[in-house]
Amino acid sequence: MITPGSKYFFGLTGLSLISAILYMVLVNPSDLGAVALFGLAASGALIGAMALFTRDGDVYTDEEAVAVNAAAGSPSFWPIVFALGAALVLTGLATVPVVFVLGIAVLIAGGVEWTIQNWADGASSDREFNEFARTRAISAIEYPGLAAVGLGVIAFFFSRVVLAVSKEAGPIIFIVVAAVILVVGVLIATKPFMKGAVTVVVAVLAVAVLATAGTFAALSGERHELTVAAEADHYDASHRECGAEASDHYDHLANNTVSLRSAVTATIFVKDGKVYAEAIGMTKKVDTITIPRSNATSVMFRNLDEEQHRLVVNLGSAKVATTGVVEKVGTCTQLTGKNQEQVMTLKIPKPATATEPYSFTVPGATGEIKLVVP
Amino acid sequence: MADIATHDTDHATDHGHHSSTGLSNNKLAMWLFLGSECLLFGGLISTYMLYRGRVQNGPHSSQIYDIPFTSVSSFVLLMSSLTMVLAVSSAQRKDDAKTNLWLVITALLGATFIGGQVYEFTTFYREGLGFTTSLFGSSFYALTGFHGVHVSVGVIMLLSLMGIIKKGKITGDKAEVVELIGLYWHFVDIVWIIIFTLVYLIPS
Amino acid sequence: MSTNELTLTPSQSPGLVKSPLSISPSRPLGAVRRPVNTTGWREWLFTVDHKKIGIMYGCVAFTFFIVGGVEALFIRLQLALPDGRILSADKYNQMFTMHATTMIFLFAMPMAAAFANYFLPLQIGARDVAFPRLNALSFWLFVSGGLILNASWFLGGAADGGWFMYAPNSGPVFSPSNGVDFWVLGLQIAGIASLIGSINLIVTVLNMRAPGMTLMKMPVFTWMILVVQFLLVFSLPVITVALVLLMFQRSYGATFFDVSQGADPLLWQHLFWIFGHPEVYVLILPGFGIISEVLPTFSRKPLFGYPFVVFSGASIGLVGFGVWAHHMFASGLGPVSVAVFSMATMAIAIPTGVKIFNWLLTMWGGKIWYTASMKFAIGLVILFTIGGLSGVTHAVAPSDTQQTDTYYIVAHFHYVLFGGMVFGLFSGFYYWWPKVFGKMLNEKLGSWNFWFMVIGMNLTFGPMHILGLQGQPRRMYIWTEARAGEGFFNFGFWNLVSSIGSFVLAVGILFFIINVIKTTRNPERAPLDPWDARTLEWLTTSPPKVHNFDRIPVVHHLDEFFHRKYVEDETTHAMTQIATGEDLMRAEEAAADTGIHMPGPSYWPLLLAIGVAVLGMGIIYGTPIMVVGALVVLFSSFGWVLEPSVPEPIDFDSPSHDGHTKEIAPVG
Amino acid sequence: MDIVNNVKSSSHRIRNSIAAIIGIVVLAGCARNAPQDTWQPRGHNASVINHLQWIIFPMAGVVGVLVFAFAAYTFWKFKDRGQPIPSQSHGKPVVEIILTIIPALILTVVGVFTFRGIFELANTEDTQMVINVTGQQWWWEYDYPAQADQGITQPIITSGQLVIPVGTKILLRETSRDVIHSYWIPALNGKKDAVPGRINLLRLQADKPGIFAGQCTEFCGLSHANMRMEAIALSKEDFAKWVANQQKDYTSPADGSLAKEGEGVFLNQCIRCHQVNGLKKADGTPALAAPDENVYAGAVPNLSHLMSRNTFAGAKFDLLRKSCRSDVWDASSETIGAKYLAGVSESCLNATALRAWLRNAPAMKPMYSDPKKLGPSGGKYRGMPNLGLTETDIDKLVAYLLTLK
Amino acid sequence: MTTVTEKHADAHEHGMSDAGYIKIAIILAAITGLEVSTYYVNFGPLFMPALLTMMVVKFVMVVSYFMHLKFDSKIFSFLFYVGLGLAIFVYCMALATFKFFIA
Repeated sequence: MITPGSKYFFGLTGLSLISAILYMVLVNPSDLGAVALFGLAASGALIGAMALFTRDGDVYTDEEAVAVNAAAGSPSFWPIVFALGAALVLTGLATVPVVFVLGIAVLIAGGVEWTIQNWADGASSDREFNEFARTRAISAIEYPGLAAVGLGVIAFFFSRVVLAVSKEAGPIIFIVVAAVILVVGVLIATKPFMKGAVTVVVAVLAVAVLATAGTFAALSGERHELTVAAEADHYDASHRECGAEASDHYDHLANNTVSLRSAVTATIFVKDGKVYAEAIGMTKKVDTITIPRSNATSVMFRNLDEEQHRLVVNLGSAKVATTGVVEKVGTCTQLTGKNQEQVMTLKIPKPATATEPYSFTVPGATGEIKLVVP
Repeated sequence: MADIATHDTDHATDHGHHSSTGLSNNKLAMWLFLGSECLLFGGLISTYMLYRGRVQNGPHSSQIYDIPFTSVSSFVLLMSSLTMVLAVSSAQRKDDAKTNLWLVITALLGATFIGGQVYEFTTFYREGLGFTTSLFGSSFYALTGFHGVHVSVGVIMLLSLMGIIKKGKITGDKAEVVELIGLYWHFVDIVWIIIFTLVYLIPS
Repeated sequence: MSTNELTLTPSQSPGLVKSPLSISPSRPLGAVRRPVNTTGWREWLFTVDHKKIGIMYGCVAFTFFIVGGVEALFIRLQLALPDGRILSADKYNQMFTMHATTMIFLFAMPMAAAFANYFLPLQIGARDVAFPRLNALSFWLFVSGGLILNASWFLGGAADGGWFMYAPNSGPVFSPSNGVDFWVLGLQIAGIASLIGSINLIVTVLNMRAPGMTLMKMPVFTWMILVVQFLLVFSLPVITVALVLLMFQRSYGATFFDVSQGADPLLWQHLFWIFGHPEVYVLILPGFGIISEVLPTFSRKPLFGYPFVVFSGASIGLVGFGVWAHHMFASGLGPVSVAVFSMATMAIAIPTGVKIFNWLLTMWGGKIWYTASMKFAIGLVILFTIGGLSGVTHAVAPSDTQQTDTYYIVAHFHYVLFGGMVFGLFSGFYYWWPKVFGKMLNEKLGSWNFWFMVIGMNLTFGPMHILGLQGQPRRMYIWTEARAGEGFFNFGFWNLVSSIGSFVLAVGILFFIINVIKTTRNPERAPLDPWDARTLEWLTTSPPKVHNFDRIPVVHHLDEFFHRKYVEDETTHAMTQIATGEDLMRAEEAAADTGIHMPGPSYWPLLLAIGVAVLGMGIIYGTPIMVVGALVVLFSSFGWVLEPSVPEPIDFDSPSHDGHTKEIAPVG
Repeated sequence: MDIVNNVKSSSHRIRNSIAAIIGIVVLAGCARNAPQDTWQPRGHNASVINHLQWIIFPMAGVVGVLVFAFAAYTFWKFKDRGQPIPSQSHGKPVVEIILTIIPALILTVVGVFTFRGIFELANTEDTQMVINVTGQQWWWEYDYPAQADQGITQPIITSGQLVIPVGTKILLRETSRDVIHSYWIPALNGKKDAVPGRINLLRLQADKPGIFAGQCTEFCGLSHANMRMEAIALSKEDFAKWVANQQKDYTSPADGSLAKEGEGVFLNQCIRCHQVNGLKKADGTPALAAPDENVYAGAVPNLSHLMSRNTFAGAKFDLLRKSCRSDVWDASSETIGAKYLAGVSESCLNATALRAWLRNAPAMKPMYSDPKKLGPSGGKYRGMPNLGLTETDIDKLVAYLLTLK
Repeated sequence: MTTVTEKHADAHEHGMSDAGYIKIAIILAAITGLEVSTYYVNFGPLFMPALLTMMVVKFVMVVSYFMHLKFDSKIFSFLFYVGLGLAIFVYCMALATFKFFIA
């Protein structure tokens, strides 16, 4: 089964593998030389496999008299696909990497199909048999490949359309598309006139509409709010506003419950406008919470007050490296409503100094809990 | 990966063998696989449930979820279950044309669902929720992404199956193959039924 | 061993119909042709025969057993004296991680799979497993998983986080080499292999039993394997989730175990042990199954309380899913959880006890024949009892907080796993060797093998009880004189004893290898039924024919084979022999079925396994490799689907002039 | 309540009688000096566990002996002596059921004791003193929050050796900065993992003054074997002295002394990571260490009052030379307090180990501190690197460190 | 294929008619609508139990009817529900140790 041609290439693979390993052991494992030798081995293996696969390009037949390529010459559009791939690769080089990758994919697909087609054409003098050989060799990748391309095309174009329209229109378009698919299905299934040519027309039309809409949408870009959201980065820590009032982004639809209870070192309560705290293992209420330096430690904030509150931790002040301005350091939870809770995880790398002690406060409530970092 | 493998139908040993339970080997294997998948998705859902409220950076779930859109997504996937079951019953009636039709419709609905997920992930990402942003982000994308991969594998199987039926290259009992893929598809749907409720509708 | 033994003589092929194609060129398809006509190494590479796959599983698993054993010897060498200098801290950590991983995932599980693959279809009277190609896929995936795991030794260092790989120590910062990535991928792939294998075997047991073989007439080995496969089907997805989370964290920056983001490291522990505890029973139950065949055979009595043994096995399996947190008693679960899991853990001791009593009562009143196989089986009963009792001592959660993560635990699970599982497997080697290879292992060498192993095992692991109770923690690359203590119980003496014991143990294993080599060279054939055995696998030639049984047996009894040989006197209950194994075999051959079709060999399982391995490597070495892997996976899985399980005529050589084909499969 | 007491007293009786028989055998060979023995409780919590061990181990032993005796008899009695093939009986359900019930009963009894033990050990209600314990690769940090009723007015921070007063119910609040560790002083209690992001509670109580050894028992990476610790129980008076010493202000060495030069070296090198409370820079401002900029976990041992401890580098090395060490470790419970409080004098200093550590720390204890391999941790060390100090620098530093009493 | 599978195919005649499937789908769609309405309408204390119930009903309907479990062999139900039951058991236990269910 191993053809003579492939033997040479496999031999080359083996040799270069051995020399690569020797090179790695004796000379330098991370050197370019090793990479080159491995590359040689890989290409040897690849060409060897191709040689094996195409029987060194030979035709075996019982009828020795029949000309080798008696059945050859079936028309093929794979060269065109191959050329298209090459064009895309060149375009991609000049423009965007996506096109380049796409081009490579098309190039490989066209190349493989072309090779297999040629190989099958030379398999025997019987065209029917040659087609059988071609399918056996290639259909295992054609089916899933085409299916994957189909999925990709629909998902890509459809998502471009929904990304381009407004947030409210998205679900409507989605439901319309789904309904159309369903209705067309039902029509074809139940109405006798929806047969043959009509279905093809419907399918072609649907693909055309989707592709056109999708291309337009992709070119026009995503809807404005998304671009703004991406640029503004609403949820960046720098947007945190820790006052008593609700902030624009940070408190928008604030998160009101958490499931971190097993991991909090202390719980800070606000009740009737007053702040107090309990710590794990301590039987009495505490006015100081000690947490280890540089250790991610969670503190729970539970609001037992009628009004909304947030927990703020004050960590002294520091010079901002970029501007040189001294600013207050600290962070806060979102506003939480009555009987609701949030967790704040702190990792404080510097111990508190006497001049600016750390503390927890709740804007709009009295009292503070001291925070000690030894 | 395991999906594909377990789908494969080895009929050989049906030959010349009785079957002790009178049931098909393939269906038994498929149901076992689905039973096993329950623990896979259970693990991912539990991870999400544990981590859903843990946000140090970036948005919380309630700040970015687009319930109307996801509702439509869920509806579409649910309807694809209907078309799938219609494909199965057509296959059992040996009606190749209708089987293929419903397979394609199911695949189309599945593909738009995936399109919807691409849309959803893109908007979330634009609004500041990346895979590495927070525990919520990691566990959300891991869970829904795993589900999305399952749907995608399903769509590829449906479309390929359609092609294979058309070319008459199916190995084994056609109706049963359609039914097996149907079981997988419905399973993906019921996982989404759970995800839709536990992840989207119940706030963290 | 010679492959000739498994090759059938060419014969007429009634299954071969005329090709639909008018012209059949002689070798038109090149590599695309199916490997129907294989000999030599191809016969093994592309086989889907459960027996060949079983043998390959066994060989590969035994190789890994030796690898893991050498790792263990390094560990003991390092710890023989205080402040050992054989290994660096880093190498030591890799050593114990890989020792455990190798022994569990690359030796114990696949060796059990080897026995299951080979004997399960034979014991239930089937011609193959339900999905022969999936079976091959399982094997090749296991091989790729094993190779990936061990490749890490040469690619920057093996995993160093312990086989439990607790987060966050397994994270990218704390374990910076690629070792953990290889570990994750290796286990993931080996896990998929086991999952596929388990689905396959469950379907086989449920659907392929011989007529008359109800579930309660199945041999206990088959029952235990069935329970194990259910454990695997439902526990492997859990570790899959854990490994996926860890992989996402390490390779793609996810935050699952990043404490500064608020993550809880105990999530990993739960996921790991939800899998990990059923895994313990996955390891031990095949051993139980083997000796439940061996003890009755050599006591000449049926298993005492068959239904109780079966149900205790099943209940061990079920309760095994509810005790995982006893591995986490020290991790701060809170008293309620600890109490619940502590009680559940004690409960699981009950069915285990039932099994031990039943084995002893099987021997009670018997006619015990002390062969090597029987000695190993008895060794299991005794050593497992010791391990079980020390297990009860740490079901008591407060007591466990003194013992967990000390050498006491190491002693416990080595008594359970080495004394239990490994002794069971060796018992199986001696019992079934004549069946698989048609030759008897030498009993005398077997005896040496047994006594060296049993003495070595107790010398190695016995002292670890003392070391643990004296406070020597596990996983320490050195121990120090300062904490060793003085007097009879000091670390120094017992560590040295343990290290010496490990070499005695190694000599015991060496005796086995010598025995195998000697047996292979010995031309003498084994008798058909050397042990006067009881179950269906003996109702065929040794080694069995490709199609296993000349005709599918019809089953009337538990221990069908025995009851075909003996009749019981109604009044005295005395047993009289009416036939020998040879007599039965002649009857079978005379009434052989004709036209048996066996599934053809296939390239796809091997190719698919390679594709999965390449896909996995892509996670470490970059997306392009992943894409290539994914393409191979797609290609081979669809190639598989499109390939009929029985080869098409075009795949065979055209009939030669004497009218015979070289086709292996169709017989009769 | 009565029932509980009865059970308790009967358990004591069982325990005592079994202890009398088996205990003699075991204790005869028992190590005189076995620092991590799990069978020598020195405080309440460990005793609770020990009671349970004395129930379950003898029970397991008795069951084992019975089973083995039965097995041995079976092996001998039913050997093949040419007897006929026995009748093929498939077992007796009555026997099976009895053999199921007996272990179930035994385990129920054990279960009751276990249940009580678990909840007794989990009790933290009557805690008298709280200490935060933080694990880090490969050492332990202890910080004592201010607790006026224990005489601690300012937070105390130390490492390696945990100092506790006897007869006091101490609560350890354990956590970790990096990976999971496990705190285990066998003589005082079972182990409890220090899990990052979690606070795990562990109660300790020592009956008498003494030094109790322990070891990290959750695998925590490269130098897991080198992560040791000790608990030092002091009488209440001695503990008050220890607290007073820890809260003492920093005094700079006398000008012109070798130690003063050492302070300079310290301010040059060590201060990048190691804090000494009260130490001031040359310009008079407080010298603040910034371990978070150099070390991945963001903290290193605080060296204030270093010489009041007896060990360093994760308790791997002794600060006392051998004879001085055994003087402290082997001291009776009456004298140990004074000996421990004496700290490390120049004559007792284990200078070899300390100098070797300063010369090249990674050679002494495996750590991730090779500057070339810090990629994954963002260029930060995970252990003390080789600082390339000269021998004179080391002389000066040792002299300085000796002043940190 | 052999007669075995033909017999097996007959077993599916116990399934439903296409109209039946459509009916089930309509019910499922209606429940989904109801589920979505909880987002807009305040259900008060009923919110959680109502949602979970609807989820379970949908799940069971798809499994029983679309996946034929109701009409098929009990062995299939056993295999699937054992997996499902174990999943619910172990993960709820695990989440319980994280005090997930304590409000």
